[in-house]
Amino acid sequence: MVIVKLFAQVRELAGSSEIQLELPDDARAADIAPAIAARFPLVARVMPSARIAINRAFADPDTPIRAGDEVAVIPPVSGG
Amino acid sequence: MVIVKLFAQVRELAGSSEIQLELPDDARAADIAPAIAARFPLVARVMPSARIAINRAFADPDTPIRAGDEVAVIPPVSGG
Amino acid sequence: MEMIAWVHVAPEAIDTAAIDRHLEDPASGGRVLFEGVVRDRHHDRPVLSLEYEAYAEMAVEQLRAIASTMTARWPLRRVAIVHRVGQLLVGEIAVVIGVASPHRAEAFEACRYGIDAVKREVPIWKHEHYADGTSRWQENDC
Amino acid sequence: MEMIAWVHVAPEAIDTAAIDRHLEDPASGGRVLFEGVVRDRHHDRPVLSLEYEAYAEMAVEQLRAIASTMTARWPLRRVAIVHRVGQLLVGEIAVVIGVASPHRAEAFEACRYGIDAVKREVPIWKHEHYADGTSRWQENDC
Repeated sequence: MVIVKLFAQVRELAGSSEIQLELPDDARAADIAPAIAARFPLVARVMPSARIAINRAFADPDTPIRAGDEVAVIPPVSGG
Repeated sequence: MVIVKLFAQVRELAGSSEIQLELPDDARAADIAPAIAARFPLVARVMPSARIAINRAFADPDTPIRAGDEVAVIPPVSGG
Repeated sequence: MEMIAWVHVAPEAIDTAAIDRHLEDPASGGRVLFEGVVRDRHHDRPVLSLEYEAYAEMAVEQLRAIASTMTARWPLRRVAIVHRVGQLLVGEIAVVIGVASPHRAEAFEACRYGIDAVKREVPIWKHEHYADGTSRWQENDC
Repeated sequence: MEMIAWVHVAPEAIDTAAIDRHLEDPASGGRVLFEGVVRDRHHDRPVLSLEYEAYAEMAVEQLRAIASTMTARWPLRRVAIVHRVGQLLVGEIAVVIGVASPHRAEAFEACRYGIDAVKREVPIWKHEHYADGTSRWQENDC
């Protein structure tokens, strides 16, 4: 089980700033978006433009997710 | 007769911040440097790198000098 | 050796005097600063107010990484990157990138790189409230 | 319509807060500032102090012309160019170019143009005094 942090419009659409996902042991960053979309249909349309961060760094799609990792969904940023 | 303002190393080499030059009636900006060099031999070597300003704007060599014009010698600048 | 890079993310008004002090360095002839300010409109829509939301822990790490890239790529003596979060009013400063360098060309290039990287790589989101009562999460196009 | 460009040449310490106030504009999302600071060395020679001499009347007119070129060439909302003259100490600010614009790319380009033009076209001269007792009139190579 992985805790995933949500921000901005993803957080609003999901109605929560943190969700728990059940993922297989060999899950990778690319598995996060479909798992969220399955549980939160409203969020599905914004996931294609979001990036995944693992342990506070942007992750490649094939980066493995390990127990205890800090996982976050990063929708398009607008700082500056 | 024209009053010419001098600055920085030109002023120091001439020993004055203003000099008076006798110039012909049809004098142009290009006539300033040789007239100064003739009267102030120490200044001669720095005149080739200097620009002439007439009425607070950089002048072309053939810009005429009229009575009452504000003429200045502008050695290489180093502001900023 | 003094600290070269200073990064900060916080809800308080940005302390520009502290940034100036951080950039002070007798060997640097040029300082370039970019200040991003809350505008009164987005395209043609009047903006009343906005909030910046941040993934603060990651934002700080991303700012540190940007500052490290800047000091590695250009011969800089000082870098400061400060981003404000929370509610801001029109005219308030949201972000400052400051660079001190012996030569000005490097200072301009590095500062420009810095703000572009902040707008691309730092998990901070702007939520704008418009005069017509609507609001929107913005996205940087860069 | 508020005054867009403000130029100033004077011996007093540069009032950076006044420059910030001049650049305030609700339609400008970005401000870029260049600050030129007295360095502690020229190449390898330690600099103790220096003076800036100016042909003040022409310097102000040249600054006005530079500011006009900047506002004609880029869509700027505010420009400030302030140059100090007289004796300065290491670390003091000699010149500030500030630009406010709706978009940052223009602000960076215009500010860079401004400082380059100041160094090339404004009748101001720097006389440096070195630790070994000598002094020299500098020349910008630009």
